[in-house]
Amino acid sequence: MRRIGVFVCHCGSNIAATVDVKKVVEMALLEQGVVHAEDYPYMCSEAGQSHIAEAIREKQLDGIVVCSCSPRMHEATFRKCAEKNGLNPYLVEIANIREHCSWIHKDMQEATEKAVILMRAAVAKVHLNAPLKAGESAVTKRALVIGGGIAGIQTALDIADAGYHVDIVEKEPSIGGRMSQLDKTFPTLDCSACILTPKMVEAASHENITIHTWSEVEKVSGFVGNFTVDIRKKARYVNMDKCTGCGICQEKCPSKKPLNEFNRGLNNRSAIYTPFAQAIPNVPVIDAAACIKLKTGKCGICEKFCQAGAIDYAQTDEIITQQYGAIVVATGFDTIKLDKYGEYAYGESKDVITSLELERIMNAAGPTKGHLERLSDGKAPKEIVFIQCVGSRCSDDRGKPYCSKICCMYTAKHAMLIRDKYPDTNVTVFYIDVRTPGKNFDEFYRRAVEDYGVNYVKGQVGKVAPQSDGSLLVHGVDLLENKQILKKADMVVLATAIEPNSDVRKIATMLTASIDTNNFLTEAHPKLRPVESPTAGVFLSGVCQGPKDIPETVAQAGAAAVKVIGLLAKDKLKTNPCTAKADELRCNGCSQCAGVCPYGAISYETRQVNDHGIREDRRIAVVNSALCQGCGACTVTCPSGAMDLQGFSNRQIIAEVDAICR
Amino acid sequence: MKYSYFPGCTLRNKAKDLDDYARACAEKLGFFLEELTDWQCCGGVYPLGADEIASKLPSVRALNAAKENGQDLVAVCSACYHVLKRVNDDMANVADIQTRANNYMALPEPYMGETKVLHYLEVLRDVVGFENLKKQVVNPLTGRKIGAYYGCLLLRPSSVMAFDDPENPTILEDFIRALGAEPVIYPYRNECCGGYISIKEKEQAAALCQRITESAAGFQADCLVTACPLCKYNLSNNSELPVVYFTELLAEALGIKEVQE
Amino acid sequence: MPVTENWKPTIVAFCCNWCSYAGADLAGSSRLAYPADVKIIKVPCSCRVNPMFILRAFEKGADGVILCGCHPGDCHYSTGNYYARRRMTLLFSMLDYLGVEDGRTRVEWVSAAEGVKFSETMNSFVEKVRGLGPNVRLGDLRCRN
Amino acid sequence: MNQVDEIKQISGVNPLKCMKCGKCSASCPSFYEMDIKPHQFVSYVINDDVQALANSRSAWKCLSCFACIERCPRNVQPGKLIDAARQILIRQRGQEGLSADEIPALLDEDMPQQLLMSAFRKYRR
Repeated sequence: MRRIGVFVCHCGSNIAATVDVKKVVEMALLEQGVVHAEDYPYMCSEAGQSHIAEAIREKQLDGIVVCSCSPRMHEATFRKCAEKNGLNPYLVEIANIREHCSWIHKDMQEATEKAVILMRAAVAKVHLNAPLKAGESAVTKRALVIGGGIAGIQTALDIADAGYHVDIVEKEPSIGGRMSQLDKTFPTLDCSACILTPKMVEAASHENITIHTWSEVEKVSGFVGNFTVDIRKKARYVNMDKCTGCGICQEKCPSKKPLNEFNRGLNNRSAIYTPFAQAIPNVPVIDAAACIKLKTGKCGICEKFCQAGAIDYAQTDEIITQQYGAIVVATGFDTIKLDKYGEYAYGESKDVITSLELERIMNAAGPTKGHLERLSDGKAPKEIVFIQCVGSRCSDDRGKPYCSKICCMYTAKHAMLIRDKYPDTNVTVFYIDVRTPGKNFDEFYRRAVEDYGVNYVKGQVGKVAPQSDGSLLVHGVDLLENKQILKKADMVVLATAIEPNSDVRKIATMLTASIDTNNFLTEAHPKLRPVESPTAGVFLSGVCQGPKDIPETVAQAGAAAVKVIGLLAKDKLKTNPCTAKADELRCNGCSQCAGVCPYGAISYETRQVNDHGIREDRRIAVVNSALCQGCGACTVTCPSGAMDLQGFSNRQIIAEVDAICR
Repeated sequence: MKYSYFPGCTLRNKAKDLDDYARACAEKLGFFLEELTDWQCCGGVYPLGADEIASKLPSVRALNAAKENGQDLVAVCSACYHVLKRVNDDMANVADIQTRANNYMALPEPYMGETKVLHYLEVLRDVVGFENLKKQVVNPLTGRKIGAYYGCLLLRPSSVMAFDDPENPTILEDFIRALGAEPVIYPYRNECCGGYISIKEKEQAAALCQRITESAAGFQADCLVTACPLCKYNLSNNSELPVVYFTELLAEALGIKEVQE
Repeated sequence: MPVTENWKPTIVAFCCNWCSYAGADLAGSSRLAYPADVKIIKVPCSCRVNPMFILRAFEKGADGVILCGCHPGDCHYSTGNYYARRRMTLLFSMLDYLGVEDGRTRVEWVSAAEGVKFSETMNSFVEKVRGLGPNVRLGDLRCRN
Repeated sequence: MNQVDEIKQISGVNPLKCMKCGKCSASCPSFYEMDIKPHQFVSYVINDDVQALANSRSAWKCLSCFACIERCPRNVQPGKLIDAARQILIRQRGQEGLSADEIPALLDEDMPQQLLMSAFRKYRR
């Protein structure tokens, strides 16, 4: 018989205001095996823990139940406390009487009754808990960063500076990401390329960083400290070692039709291309879908002109397999598609553009060489209308329910830059709210209004109507004046909602990292562990976790790097001891368990078994505890009931069921 | 292919052209419209109130009759189509309306929104096919520039009507193209003509219609095409631009009606 | 067992550690109420739930059993919830055959972000079970000890 | 039932979903005919002032074109509120927006039945 101690936490008034904690203590003492029970205002505090320590010593406890908040919050705290005081940490169970009880019930009697039942279930379970010992696994001292935008670059640089090797996998031909497409950055208006390019160069030249561009993660297996990742290096058709980046191939390439992705499809590029002049690596790729040689076998002009002999039409995709201790997701974002927003005439009129397209138009390397002009007729716009929240803050099925966070600031930036460079161009911004929390952000927006004369109108736009004279009639509303506004504009810019990169769901699935309904990766804790995924060893950097601007992205990238460094600094990791285990007397080696194991953790060996005095060789399932993640699929599949899960055994769960249904 | 057909009140007299040509063209294109016996007026407007039942019953009767015929229900008039489709959606999805309407109706078998409601244009697009229609055209309307006027009722609310993109529809343009004419895209083709308000507020209806027709004319349309008698009435009253029913154009192209110049 | 006015059902909810248990936590921290009749048992994954546990619960007097896991495609262990879904489909149809009505059992996918869904699910499930009254069937079969 | 509950029930609208963006008013073809504007309908209901809404000219000016319903990013559907206000008015006080005496003068020979039907439904019980 176990000697069990029950500790009931008040959590200040969080629990005690709804649950009669004294009553729970009183009822606990009636339970079989409970030799000690007490309540305390904050069990997780130093003082609270010392009460537990004292009881372990004085009452020789060999089982502990803490009735408190969710085990997701403090199970680790109390386990550590037990361990420090000589008790196996797996002899601690938590009864969640806060999130699952006091916070959701109002009636004291009802909540107390439920708390007692939850306490009983935990006591019943702890009677059957076995002391478990965590195994150890080695840590591969190398990190993978998926995505080579500013988030991925910053994370990689910080990890590399700490002395660990980092690989960046980027699906585009160059690193740089969205930030490389931006013209200027708020709130200081410094040029995006001027601050990004040095970081790209630093990453490329860092001895601890390997960059795989034009590459994608294909397969991930393993677990924290020991991931095995297959990376597909897509055929570039250009030998990276030989290419000098002279650019003659791009100049001579006769296939000039493909839309230039880097310029958001606003102009065209050649079939062999580098996305932008400062690309890293400065080695082009051939777009196989557009290359005449690859499609028809004729042409070969780039090869003829390449003095370095770098063109290689025979190149094929290559798979690299590499071990990593940690993986950082930095897959970034894209703007949403606007095909469901016909009322704004995007797609109907060339002069209705997204803000990211405007970035390219404003950029000296963009489709208009930095001149602000209408894409329909090349004329300079005299009247520009910005529409905020296009697809953001929508609870219908057209847009996104969240605020995209960056639009208010970049619109103020665009408006200000236009007014500065083209003072005779009028700018009107239709907004719902102007959201500018951030250092020097609101001041920035006010400057746009007060110093640059940008006309902010509180109200939305219902329709943008392209007129037969080529202008755009904007049907808006001014809610403060209670007037409908008809504004004739030459150009309309839509602050389009952002969404996680479309690849993120695929990547999250490979990593078994959870993802929310908007495809943002979920953090392990929304406040306290914002850069970690709930999946151990997977970290989050940048917009893949939620909308953010550049300073926030860089800050989060650094935070993710610190977490990675903390992990890679360890030589050994403790593994989860709650793994499956087969009872050799019951196992008949049928192999069904291996069939359902997602980790390939189960193998079979023939071993001599002593079954009630009869010795015979039997085929027995063996679980590799380093690979087993403890899901329990095998335990239910096992037809003979031989397989069980330590820490969540059949008997333990049934004991809980019995206690609840008692 | 046979369909139950709900002509609606206006098609019985003021909009006889819409009706006659619809039937004649259907036969030519190989589908048949069997008029429901004893149909009643749909009411012209869909009753928005969540507690309105009685005003939805005529539509439920029509829908149920089509169900008993084992046929999809086709309408030509935008308003009839709108009302029938929305009432049908209520009958399929709103428990309260299902129960109360069925209590009134006391049918042998309760009606639960089983009938599929189609607009004539949907039959052309999804069953006949515009490519196929194009092949059957004998008098292509070559050289004519036609602006499609959708109005409100075919498109909105798109969550129920699911007829076409509510802001950037294409079905009428594809139809116009199939007949050999050139569609004119103009921005107010899905904006309101004033609807029922024109009975009293002539000026408001005039202003709304002028915005529509002037915009279409600005984009060089030489006529407008619509599926709704009320839209046609309002637009014709307030503009020099000719307004025709889509079935008239169809009849011209198929050689059923004399070509109008 | 006669239905009394004060009768309260006993409901066991198996929740996977990664999604649904966290969803229940979120329901708690968002103060989204659901009846106290629901008692949650944490399991690592919905696929850990052996049909035996559910039979045991009914045998011991549970009036309803609900199993919550990650949404299809989102299982922390990739595929566990698919196994759970298949197993439960079979088990529930057998239970229905035995007279433990379909309404007393349910599988629901609740993510860690769906506090609202967790609470709504529990509310609707409890209401359903309350409507069905006490589960006497397995008692009649003399399974109860 | 009080009028606020009544209008919520008839319309099926939850006014709390509104984020006050004004897209309804920007889209409304009857904006200038209305004394209370589409984006204000919601606030009137939230502020328990359904009577003012029912007394307003707006109740008779909505064209039921559903543009506000289609474009509302929060699925509030303000057009349903004004239609419900009209319903309340018609039901409670037997008020009508079109009296029987007016009608003959308004008719013309091209007028489709559809117009009469719709107008009767909208203006009268």
